[in-house]
Amino acid sequence: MKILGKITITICGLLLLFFTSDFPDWGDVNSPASTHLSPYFIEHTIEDTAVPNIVTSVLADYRGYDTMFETTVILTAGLACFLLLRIPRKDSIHRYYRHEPTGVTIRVEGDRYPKGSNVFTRIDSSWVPYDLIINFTCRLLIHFIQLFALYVVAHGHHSPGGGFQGGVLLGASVILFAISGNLRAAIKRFGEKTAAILSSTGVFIYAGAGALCLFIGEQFLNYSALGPLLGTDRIMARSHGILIVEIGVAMAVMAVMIWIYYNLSSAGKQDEGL
Amino acid sequence: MSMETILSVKPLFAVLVSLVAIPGIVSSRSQNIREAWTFGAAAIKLLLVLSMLPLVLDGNVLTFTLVQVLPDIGITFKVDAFGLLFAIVASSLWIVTSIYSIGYMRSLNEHSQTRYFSFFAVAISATIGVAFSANLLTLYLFYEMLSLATFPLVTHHQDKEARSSGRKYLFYILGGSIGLVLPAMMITYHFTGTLDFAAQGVMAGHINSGLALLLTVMFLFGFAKVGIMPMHSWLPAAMVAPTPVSALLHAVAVVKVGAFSVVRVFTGIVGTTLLSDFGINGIVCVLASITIVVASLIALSQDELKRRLAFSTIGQLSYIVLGIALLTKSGMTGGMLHIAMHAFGKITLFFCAGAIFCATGIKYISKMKGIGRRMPITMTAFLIGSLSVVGFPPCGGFISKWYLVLGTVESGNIAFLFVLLGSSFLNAAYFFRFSTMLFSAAKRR
Amino acid sequence: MFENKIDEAPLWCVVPLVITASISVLLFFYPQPFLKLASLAVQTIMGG
Amino acid sequence: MTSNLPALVIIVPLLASLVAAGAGWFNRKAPFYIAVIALLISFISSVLLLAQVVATGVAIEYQMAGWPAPVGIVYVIDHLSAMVLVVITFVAFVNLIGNRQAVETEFKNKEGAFNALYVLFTAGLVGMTATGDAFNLYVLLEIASLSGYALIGLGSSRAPLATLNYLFLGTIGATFYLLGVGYLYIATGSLNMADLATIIPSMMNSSTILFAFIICLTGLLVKMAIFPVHGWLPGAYSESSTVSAGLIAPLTTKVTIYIMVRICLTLFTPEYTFGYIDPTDIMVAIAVASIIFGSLSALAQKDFKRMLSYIIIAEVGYMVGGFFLGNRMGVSGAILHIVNDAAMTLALFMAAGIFIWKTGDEKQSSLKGLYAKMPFTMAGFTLAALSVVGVPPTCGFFSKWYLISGGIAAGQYLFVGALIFSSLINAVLFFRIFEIALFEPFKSHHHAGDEEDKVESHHGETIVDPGVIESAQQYSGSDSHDHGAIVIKEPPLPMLVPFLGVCVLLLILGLYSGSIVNNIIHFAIPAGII
Repeated sequence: MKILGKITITICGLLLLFFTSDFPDWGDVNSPASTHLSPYFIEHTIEDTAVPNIVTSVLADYRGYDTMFETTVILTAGLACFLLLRIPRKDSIHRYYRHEPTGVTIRVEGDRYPKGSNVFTRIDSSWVPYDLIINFTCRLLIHFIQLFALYVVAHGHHSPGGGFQGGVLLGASVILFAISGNLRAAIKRFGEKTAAILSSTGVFIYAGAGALCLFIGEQFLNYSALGPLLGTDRIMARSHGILIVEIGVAMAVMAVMIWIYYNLSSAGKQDEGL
Repeated sequence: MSMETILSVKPLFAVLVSLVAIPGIVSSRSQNIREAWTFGAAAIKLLLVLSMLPLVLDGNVLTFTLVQVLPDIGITFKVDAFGLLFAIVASSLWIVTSIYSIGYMRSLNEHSQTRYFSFFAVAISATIGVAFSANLLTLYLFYEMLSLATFPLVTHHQDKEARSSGRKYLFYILGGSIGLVLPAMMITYHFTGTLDFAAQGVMAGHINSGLALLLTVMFLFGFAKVGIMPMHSWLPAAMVAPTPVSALLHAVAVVKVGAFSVVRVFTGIVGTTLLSDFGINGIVCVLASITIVVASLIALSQDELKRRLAFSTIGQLSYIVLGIALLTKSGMTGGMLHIAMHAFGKITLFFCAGAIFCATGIKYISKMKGIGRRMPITMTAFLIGSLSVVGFPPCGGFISKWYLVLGTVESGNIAFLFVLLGSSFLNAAYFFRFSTMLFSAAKRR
Repeated sequence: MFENKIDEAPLWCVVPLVITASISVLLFFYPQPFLKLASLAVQTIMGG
Repeated sequence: MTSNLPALVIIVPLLASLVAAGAGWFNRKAPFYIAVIALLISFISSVLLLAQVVATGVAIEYQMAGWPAPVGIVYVIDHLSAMVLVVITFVAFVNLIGNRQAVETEFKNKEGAFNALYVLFTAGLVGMTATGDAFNLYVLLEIASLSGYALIGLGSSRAPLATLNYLFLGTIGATFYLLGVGYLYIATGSLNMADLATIIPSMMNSSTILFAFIICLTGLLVKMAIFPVHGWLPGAYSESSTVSAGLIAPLTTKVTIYIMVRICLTLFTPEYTFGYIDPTDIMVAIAVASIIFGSLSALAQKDFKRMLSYIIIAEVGYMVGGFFLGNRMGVSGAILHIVNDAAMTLALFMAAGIFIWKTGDEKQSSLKGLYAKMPFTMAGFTLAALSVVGVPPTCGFFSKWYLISGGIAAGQYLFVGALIFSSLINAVLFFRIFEIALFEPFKSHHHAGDEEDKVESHHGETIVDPGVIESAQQYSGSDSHDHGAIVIKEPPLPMLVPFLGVCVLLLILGLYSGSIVNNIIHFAIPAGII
């Protein structure tokens, strides 16, 4: 069976190589890909959408419909992880508590220990001692990461960037927080419910903006329709529309990343984990 | 005589009336109401069928298309002389059988009578549907419907024997219809472009001799209900059903639907000219003759009365096929008449078998000695029935057999005449040996 | 084997079989409806 | 609003799934109703679209974001896609309302996510069907696949493993398709199907195009689980929960076949597919293998849903073979079978849902005595089974009719034989179940007993059929097993009515298949195919 698989893969690879024989040359200006549609985008992007970054305008406007569903794919992944992994916390689980003054760890069955104690803190079963350097560095970095993320989201019109990249950075900042401290602390600040609702809200902003255009009387996702609403002309409205959906994408990507992280790192219990 | 095609919904109603009665049958709270529904439906059905008789006798044809299921084929009804003949037989005997069912089912205190009466109604609907089909597709539809509606009736007792018989029944009937008739029908459709029954057949000019022979044989064996050997063995097995089922379905409705379908396909699809030009009819005649003789011989050796009747039926069905395949006027008339004549005779015999079982619980001939004294009316009727099936005057069976004999003579093939006569002697042997035994044993006493 | 006492099946069973038996006999003397239908059918098939 | 119908068909479910996902955190009942309403709106929209297309006879084009064809993404609703849209939205809607109880018990506390994924899956399929853009199709394929994996993953204890299997093969399939689209883009510079169709005839000899065709087709074949790349299907469908299987089994393979038809006819044009490449012989051979393998494997199964899964593999063979016959009859049959098979599979999986809900397990042997216990359900099941066998006038017969006619016309007698063979096998399969349900006495199921009784009394319906009561008495009198009197216990009406509706639909589809072919499918096949 293994050999069969290897043979199949080899054949597939060879076929792929063989059929590249009549590919256009690398970077050929006369290749169909550069002559058929690309000229249109290069020549018309500014006058159509007032966005200097052609990639952004193709991504979020000309083919914005695709991107909306790419965002939905991410949400779907989050929902799938939740549906498959999430298991409600069981009551009869044992937990570990650390007596801060002495460093003694005790194991408690169930939820019997009174909450709000300041001498005992709950710790994970795979606890490692507190590391000041890591913790401090991360906390310091997180704010800058988030600030940079917002820049990336907002600056997608002009330079590489946009909702996906910014969202990933935002999500990473929270995950970094969880890694540097512990999962419970992260969940306390940015709960699962928040993550879940933000993720669908993010996509909803995208799809809702599109639907709004539809209700105003233009095609779905035709941001020109938002012109009167935003107080701009139809061309600028497209540019603004792109920003709106980028924000939605960023929100969704961030929340889904965090949500998936919560579920994966704690095997769905969200009780303890990395 | 003016030949006219009249558009009429009567055929549709005649088919549907017993289906419409089913909700009534199912929802009835008492036996009486349930049976009233059955009777009502049966009476209306017979009246509807009979009301078409004058028109058809004047040479008219009634048609109605229910729905166009394929671009050029619809579920279409057509009432012509042959179809009406069969419909009259089936619908008139439904009433009689309904009466009989009441007596039989009640006296034996059978279970699941609602199911029984419901599927009986479906089966009759399907039978009339076959009789009134205007094309092969419609016929196939009702043929399958009949096969499936009969399954719960055959397996009515829900025991081991019923189960294995049910399997056998389905194996032959569904196997034949899906495995042979369906492809044959589709090949026919592919080459001829139509499935409508035409007076002269539709294959001529489209299909060569080899294929025509193949298709004919596929149809003949595929319509397994006609019981041409070796596709016959479901019929004796199906005798586990309650007797009214055996009576109406396995002496009239189901088996005659097989015969009817074969006749329809031979005349309406294959066409008599093609049959005779390529000599296919000779092969069919031989197959039918073999079945006639072998079935009669087997019948002689059967001890269970219903099984003996079943083998007798297998033989008699082949008379019909033989009569048609002779391709002479008298032969065909005889074959068609035999559908009616044999039905009345054979159903009498089954009724008698059931009556004996009801009154005494006996199924085997060897135990019936002297029963004629105890049940004189039943046994007189039995005698008349067997006279009719054997073809003795003064019974209906004589007339059809007379035409069949004329047909063999007309065809000039004396071998088949001997088959007919020889098998009649065998019939006489297995019936009269039995009948005389019933009475004589009592005399001896 | 059986006593000479007449003991028929229930009436609902006997009536039908008497009916069909009489029809069988009747059809010998009066086969016209079926005969006519059959010959009509044969006429359409065989012509003439 | 009517001009926006092509967008509404997909946008309404999309928005609803987002709302449902959020609403699930506040209210446990809301997601279900949001999903149902969205699917209903989507269904109505697709029916209106179909009506419009049939009435006008022209395809509707909808430009997303207002950009015309090769530049932006367009949706094209023609006869074919409108019909498939109706099928998808109908199946999704009926399956959901028919399984409300099952959803509530099987996905406790996850109603939001479940309903959202359910609707997303539908939206994905709807988008795949309506789109006129080869790459957009891939994106929506991803949506449908991902949500499909999630829905299937939650089932029996073996479901996750089966899903992993599905995920591997499904991803390979999708990737192959994407690779094909990539090759196409390199060769032509376009992603729009109509645009591609104008370019491809001028470059028939390009080996890039040829490979794109091969690899797209291979990807789709993996996705539709034809033999020998069927491995993922039986596990995925039989281990998952019934409500998921009831959505995914009728739709995934059928929509993939639709995509295949679309790609071969609309994108690669019939001249290229049947004229230049002419894959009839090899594809029909694969189809025949699939039919025979599927049928024989189904024969060996003891589990009801697993048996249905293998039947689906055989049915895929029907459609692939029929399509690649390359004549009008065969292609009509394949397309008609998309509709009919979706309806039949839906009916059978809904029946499976009722059986499992009633008896608590999936073995065929646990169907004992069900004819007496729930006559209405069994009547519907019988109808569905007969349709799979291909008994007229159910719809299964008529698609088979076209397929066989096509096979005869193309001279592919092996295909004809395989179809007949599989019909016979199906007859054996289902009559085996009928026998169990009819002959063997009912045994009470301990583990399903108490809970079930509560539900029953809650709905408080008893349908009494005198015949069955009689049979019950007969049983208790004559049989050695002591199992008491049989009480008729149909499933609750919200479960029974949709199921019976689908079963009746099988008859209606059959009787009106002539009009479906004449008014819809006839226009869905390019004139070049005779």
